[in-house]
This record gives sequence, structure tokens and C-alpha cells, in this order.
Amino acid sequence: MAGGGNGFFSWKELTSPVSGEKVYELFIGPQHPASGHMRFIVRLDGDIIVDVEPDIGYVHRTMEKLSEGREYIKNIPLFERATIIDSNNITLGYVKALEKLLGVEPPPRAKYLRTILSEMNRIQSHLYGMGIAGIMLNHSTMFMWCFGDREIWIQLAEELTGARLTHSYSIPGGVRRDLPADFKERFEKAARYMERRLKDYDKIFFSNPMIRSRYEGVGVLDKDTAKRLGVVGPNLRASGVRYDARLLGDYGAYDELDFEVPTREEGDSLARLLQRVEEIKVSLSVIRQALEKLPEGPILADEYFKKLPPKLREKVLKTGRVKFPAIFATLRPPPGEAIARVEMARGEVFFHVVSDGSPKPYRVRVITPSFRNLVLLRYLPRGCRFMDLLAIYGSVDYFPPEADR
Amino acid sequence: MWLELIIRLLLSPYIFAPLIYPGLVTALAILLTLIWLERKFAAKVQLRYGPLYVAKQIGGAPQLLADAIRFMFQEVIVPRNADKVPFLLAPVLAMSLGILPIVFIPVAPGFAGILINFSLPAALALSALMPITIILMAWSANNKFTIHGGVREAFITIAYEIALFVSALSMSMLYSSLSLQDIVEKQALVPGILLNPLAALTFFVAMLMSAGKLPFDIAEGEQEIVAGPYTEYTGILYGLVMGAGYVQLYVSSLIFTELFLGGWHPLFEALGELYPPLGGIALFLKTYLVLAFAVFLRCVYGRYRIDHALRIGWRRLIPLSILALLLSLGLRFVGVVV
Amino acid sequence: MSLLSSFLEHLEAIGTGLKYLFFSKRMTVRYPEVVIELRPGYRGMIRWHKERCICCSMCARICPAAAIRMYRIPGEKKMRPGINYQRCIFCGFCVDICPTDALECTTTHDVAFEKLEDMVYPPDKFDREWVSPALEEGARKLKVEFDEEWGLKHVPE
Amino acid sequence: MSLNDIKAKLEGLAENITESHAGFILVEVSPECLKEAANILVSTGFDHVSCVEGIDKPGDGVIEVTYYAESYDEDKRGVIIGLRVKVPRDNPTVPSLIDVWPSAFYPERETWDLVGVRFEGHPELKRLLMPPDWEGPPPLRKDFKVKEEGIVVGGGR
Repeated sequence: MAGGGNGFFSWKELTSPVSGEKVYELFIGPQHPASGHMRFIVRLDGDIIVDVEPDIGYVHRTMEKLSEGREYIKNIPLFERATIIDSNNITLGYVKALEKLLGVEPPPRAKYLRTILSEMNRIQSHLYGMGIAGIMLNHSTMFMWCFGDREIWIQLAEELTGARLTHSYSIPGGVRRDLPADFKERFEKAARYMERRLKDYDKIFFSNPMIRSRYEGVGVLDKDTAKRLGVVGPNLRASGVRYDARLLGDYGAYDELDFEVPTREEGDSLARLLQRVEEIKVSLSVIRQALEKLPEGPILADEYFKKLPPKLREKVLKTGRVKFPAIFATLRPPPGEAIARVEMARGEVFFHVVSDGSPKPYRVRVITPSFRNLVLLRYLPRGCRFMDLLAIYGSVDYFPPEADR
Repeated sequence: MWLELIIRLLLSPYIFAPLIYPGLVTALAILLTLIWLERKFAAKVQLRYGPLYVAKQIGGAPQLLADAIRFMFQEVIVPRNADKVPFLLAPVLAMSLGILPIVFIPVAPGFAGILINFSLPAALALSALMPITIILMAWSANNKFTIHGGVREAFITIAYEIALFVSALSMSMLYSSLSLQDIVEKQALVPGILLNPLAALTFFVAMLMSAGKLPFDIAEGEQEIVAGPYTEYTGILYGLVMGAGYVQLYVSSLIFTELFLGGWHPLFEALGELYPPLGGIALFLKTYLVLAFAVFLRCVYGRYRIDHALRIGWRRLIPLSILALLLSLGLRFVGVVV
Repeated sequence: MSLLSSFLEHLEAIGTGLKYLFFSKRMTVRYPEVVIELRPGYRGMIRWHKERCICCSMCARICPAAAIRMYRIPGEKKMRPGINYQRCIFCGFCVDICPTDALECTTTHDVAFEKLEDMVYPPDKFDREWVSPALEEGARKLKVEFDEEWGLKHVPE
Repeated sequence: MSLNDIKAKLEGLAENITESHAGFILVEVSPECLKEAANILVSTGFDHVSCVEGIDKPGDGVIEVTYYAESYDEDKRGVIIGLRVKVPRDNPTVPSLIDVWPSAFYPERETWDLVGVRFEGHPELKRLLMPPDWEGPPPLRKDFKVKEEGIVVGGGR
């Protein structure tokens, strides 16, 4: 029952109502120690889950509608708030689509800087997810360690962008800040620390037989079902599908960097968590390479940089902090539509921006990875034990605000 | 004259043992310091400070006192659908039953609240009553989460109890006595843990299960069932049920120390002449060490799934404890212990 | 065999816990007593320099949260910006678009308000220095250093 | 997978095939042909949809419903195919494609919730993001207005 197995999948079966004398209905959330901003309607037969209905929307902000009422540039901080722990990646999707509409290409250095920040976001977002997964099993040490070590990446991001989480770093045609002079050296120390800590994580959490017994073989997602359900991110790769929007190479500097996308075959909860650990290691190596190869040059596209008054241009070159040209307040892309896909920490984010030539978008469609992974919360826990629900929830790394938008 | 009488009365084992040491006062002191220590340990491992601002100079040690006062004055809410009498009675019962086994536990030769030759089974039997009160809480609160927790508690109880009793029995077999006092006396030179480490391991794990401490806080299961049987409790009643678990852990640790760690040896030889419970200081320190280790495990473990815990109980602990029993038999046969 | 190896893994986990119990350094920063000195470039509270402002209203136009808005000043022809910190999201767009650097991000971020109304800064109040209340109370300043062994180190200046 | 391949595959079904930009192919079909076209795409290897979108166009009196099909295969992953149908605004009904693409389940439910498009055959068309007692126009229709404040305090622009 658990995790399908034969690749057959039918929504009819999954949505058919379960009831009867033996069924015990529990409402997990929205006011519950572990539910997050959502509710699970769990139906149990003894200790076995027969049905889970995730009820989302508790942090829905109708971002797509709000975005229609604002000028293009104002939507960058708006969409950032869907996932503030992974903010550069989600804004990058929007900025990428906007750049396609505007026909602007960021300079190479800006691409590298975006990549560096994206990967730092990925690391800290994975740490966040692992920490939450830890506390779902009442492993408070994992929770505290992950959240403590996240601080390092937030600190680095703050030094780069000026804000801990809500970076608003990528703008059409470039980025807002240049790299601080001592960034490379500070990053190297942080990276070495992180690599060492990952070994301790392994000893106290991932290799701990107690934790393994909670995760191993629980919530198995096989390759075919993962593909059919349109799952993205580490959850997909832990089931053996080598898919990553970074491999498309159409954003950031990923086409010039050498990195391996790790995959796992098991597809169970442990695989999903270990997948994140591997991805942290990959991200560290990507940032290292990006810092190594970082080209010199401007960080804002020339067509916008030229529009600045000469005095400001000098200042930008001196301080490394971009000033916006006045045109940014009323960007008018030509009518048309563009899509963009960016690999966030939790998977691929999809943006579709429609322009009708006015300074406000006609329609912005955003599908976040958590929303696409939502189906897992419905599919995986079936047939598992009640306590597995939270092991699975933790391993899927579902982030309600991101899904609700 | 009166004063002397009162002092003599106070110092007599029948008053001193249940009231002061190892009884109520010590239990309360342990309760207050142990929870603080647990939080401090967790904080240190997790690279933070833990309770601090209640009294910064002594690391926030009176934190639990502050918490207790807060519990005391918090409103006690009784849910409308709850069965009121058992709901209110169960926490009190849990605390009393938790602390009751102490009267059988000697802290020095001949120094116990009730001195009998069957102190080991008597103490274990009394502490085995505790789960019933937890199930009573769960049932009377009439809430889906509490009932789920109560069922879990019932499952867990039968899984650990056999192992707990058999491993204790293996020690009494080794020393051919059911009296804790005799068992301790025979460990004057070699503590029991060296002779039968297997029994010590099974007893310790079963003890963690009985007290519902990590990794076996399954009945409480905060992440799944809010607080299990304790979900509906507030104020001082919650304080009682939370304390009951720690008291139970204290009692089991006392028994563990007497069975495996040589009880009041070696300090008793030096101080016992003066006043017997002074020798019990060694017992106290050892017990505290056991307690500290038990609560330290919170930093290392999460929570086992219920079927895993049951499997550990039935498939691992029970066979291992029977093996420990055989080991004891073998040791007796060889004549290691007279 | 698997029993033994799992026993060893248990021991390793406990050992790691003990290692951190005895040999570890806390990462907490005890905030009101010490304050982390933020690096220049941090996007904190926004300061307006009245004398540099040319009243172009670009800041109000780009503000994504409608926190900066233009105020009509009685007796003056031009409108001047004021900010509402109930709404401000500290994106710094206003600062970046200001052509004359009349707006500036300070590194003060820990300001507290007693009333919601206090968070509205019309032009006459907007031109002011920001002081961290912790520093005013005499907190020590710490600098963040990176460290291979403990991640972040907070060293006094 | 190029534009011409798709054109060849969907010969006769599609009303219009355009490539908006590299890697983004828009295929317009009639609602009757939607399922057939989707089946062809699945057999071509576009095994999941990332998104279902409804765009309200009151000017044309239609709602455009688009399924964005993606593939995990290495040679096709650079391409997104948008399968677009136009349905009348006053009765927007589209056959549900969850049997073809199980991954369309939640996006379809969301589109029903926020744009008000009915997906025939969808077993669970109930509120997903909006509150269960929500009434009134679907929020992503253009006649649902969000009031935005002007940039001047005490008066319009």
C-alpha cells in the first residue's frame, strides 16, 4: 500500500471517501505543535493511515492577483515573500521571465553573483528543512544545530546583499550589490566549518539507528510515480530521476560551472534527507568554483547603467552598490509572454509573465515547488503508521507559505 | 526535652526516609534541579544557553521554581466533556503512586520507611501501578489526542514491564535475595554492573521506557498527538503529571543504583557510623549521575515509532533480560558470588 | 552482527552528544547586553536628508509596500516624502532609486515603538538620526568573524 | 525536441502553434481536442504538467486555460509546451486532464478555486486556497478589483 510500487496511480482511488466504524479521524493542525500553517485531516484505522487530506491555504496571500496591481519591479519583493528562506531563487525566476520580456541580458559577473547567492540560499534552506525534519521526530539537537548553522549562511548573505533573508538582490539586468572584498576568505572558512559539521550531523542524526529506523523504508516514492506526479526537487532526485532546472543552463552561471546533480535510488524518507546533505556539498563546491571563476566587469546591464547620471555612475563603480535608473519605476516590457524555470531549494519554480505593454503585468502565474510536492503529502502517508506522517512530512520539506503563495 | 524528642522523631527512619531522604524533600529537590539540568544539558549540546535570566549568576538554576510558581497560579481548566472526578484525581494519583515505592527503598542498612525482606518486588510492583493513572487521565479527558496517547501508553507498559522485572530478578538471583539491602551489601567490593552488564543495560532501557523519557516519549508524542494523555491539563495539574514522570525516573534510578552500582558503598563505611543516611550521600550522587545520563539522552535521540518501541521491548529487551537471568545463574553456578 | 553494529552506532551518537556537552562553544549572542555591529551596507532604518531632496517622488513611486508616500506641506509647492514603518519592508529600493542620495540606509535595525501611530514618519520627523536602544543603554559592540572551528565568532571591537 | 517536431505530432489537432521564445512552445487547441492532444504529448514524453493557468480576458470574453507540459527526459527537458484552450467567460468548462496528467490534480483545483474554471471529471473541486465559505467573484478574474493606494497622502496621484 505504502508508496504505490507498481507505478499505477489513480486519483479516483485516492479521492474516494474513506469512512466506516473503524475509521478514526484526527485533525492535525492548523493549531498543532507540528503541522505548520496547514491542516491534515488524517483518517486512521488503528495505527495505520488510510487517508490524509492536506488542507492548505492558511497563509494564502493571492500573490498572483496582487502582482497584477503593481509595477513590474515592485513584484520582486512581493514574490520574495512566498519563500523568504529561499528568496533569491524565487525572485530569480520572476526576474528571469521579466528579462526575457524586456530583452535584457545581465552581464556575466551579475550571473555569477546570482549563482553564489542562490546556492547560499539553497544551503540554508536545506538546513532549515533538515532542522524541521529533526524536530518532527523530537530530535531537538538536529533542529538547533541546523538552525544555528543556518545563521552562518544568513550572515554571509547579509554581507553580500544587506538583508538577512529578504535579499531583493536580483533586478532586471543585473544585481544590486557587488561582492564585498573579504567575501571569498569568509566563505572559505564557513564552507570548511560546514563540511566538518555535516560529519557530526551524520553521527548524531543520519547514522543514529534510532533515526534510521524512523526513516528507512518509510514513504517510498518510486521513480515512475514520482514522474507521473510531477514531483520536483530533492524529493524527485531521491527517487532516482536526474532532473534539475540548473541543468538547463539558461540562468545563472551554471552552464560554465562543473557540478554533479546527485541522485539516489531508494526514494524513501532517509534518501530524501540524505539527498539534501549531498546537495549542500554540491552547493558548496558550486560557490567555490563561482568565486574562483568570477569574472570582472559591471554588475548591471549596460542599457540601464547608461541611463544613470554620470555622477551616480561614478558612485556605483566606486561603492559597488547599484543605483536604479528612474526607468525602473515604470518598466514597460513589450506585449508578449515569457516563462522561466529556476531550481529553488525545494525544486523547480515556474513563472509565466504576460505583458500587455502597460507598466503592470497582465498576469503572473507562479507555481512553487512546495505546491507541486503537495501531492506527496496526500499520496505517501497512505498505509504508513500514524507516527510516520510526520517523518514523511519532515522529509518532504514542505513549506506552507511557499505553497500557498 | 521536647526538642530532643522531635529531633529524634525526625531522624528516625520512619519519618526521615519517607519525608526527607530519599522521600519527598529529596524528590522535590531532584525534580527542580533535574529538569533544569536537562534543559542546560540540551542547551550546551545545542550550542546555546538554556534557562538563564531567572538568576543569571547561577545559570538560571531557580528556573523551575519560577515555573512551578507559575503553574501554581495558572487557571486550571477542566474541559466540559471531561469526566471531572477522575480527570482531577488522576494527576494526584499519578504523583502519589510515583513517589510511593520510595518507602521500600533503603538508603542505608536498616534505614527505610518500611523495612521488609521483599523490598525489590514491592518497590517495582508499586511503580508498575503508575501507567494505570496515565490511562485514566487519557480516558477521562475525553479527547481524541489523549485517548490515542492512552492507548500508546498501554501498549508500551506491557512491552517494558516484563524486561524490567526479569532484569531486576536476575540481580536478585545473582545475590540470592529479594531485599535491596542485602543486594547492596553484597556489592561492597564489586558493583553488580560489572558482573551482569546485560541486566544493567536492559534495566536501564526499560527504565527509560517506563518513565517515558526520550527516545521513548511515545505516549506524550508532542509532534503527533500534542501531549498525549496530558493534552487537556493546565496549571498545577499539568505540573503534577509532568513531575510524575521525573519522580518515576528518580525511583527507578534509585533501584538501578542499588542493583547495579553498589548503592551506598563505599561512603557508608566512612560515614555510616555517624548517622546512617550520611552514607546515603554516595547513593544520592550515583543516582543523580544515572538521572543526568538518562536526561542527557534527550540531546541524542528523537522518538521511536511505537511499533519499533514495542519490538525493542518484546524482541530485544525480553530475550536479553532472560539471557541476563541465565548469566546470573551461570555466575552463581561458577560461584563468583556467595 | 547487525545488533552489534547498531549498538556501536548508538554509542557513536551518544559519544558525539557527550563531545558537544563538554567541548563546545555557544553561538548565542546575548542581545541587549551585546550588540552585533552591522557592516556598512546593511539595509536598516531609512534616513532622509532634507537638504539633498529634490522632491522627485521616485522613492514613493518605487516603494513596493506603499510605505513611502508624498506629503503636501502647507505653504510649499513641492511634496516631500514621509515613511510609514508599519509597512516598510526594508527592500531599499527607495534608497537605490534616489538620484541625489537624499535617502540612506542606516545600520540601525532594532528600534521599538510604543504605539502604532509612532511608526508613521511624516517629512518633519523623517529627517533624523537613528540610534539603537541597546547601544543607548550601554551595550557592548561585537564584530562577526568567521571561524573554521565554530562557524561564527563574535569578537569585541 | 523542436517546434517542427511538435507541429508534426499535433498535425490537425492544433489551431495555432507558436514559439514565444526559445524553449517555450504554445499550442492552441479547441476544448474538444484537448484530451487527444494531451495524450499525444504524454506519449511523446511530456509526462507531467508543472502548472495549469487560467488567464481572464474580458476584452475577448474568454478565459484562456493553459496546461504547461514538461518532461524529465534529458533531450526534452529544455522545452515547455503550453497547451492552451479558450473557453467562454460566462461558462468556462474544460475537460479535466488528471487521468492523462495526474500532476494536474492540484493545479486544476487551484484554477477552479481562483479563476473559476470548471474541470469536468475532476473528483474534488472544492476550495483549496480560498476559505471554504468564500463567495463572490473568483479573485483572479479581472472584475475582482484590488484597491491600491496612490502615492500621495490625502489625494490621488
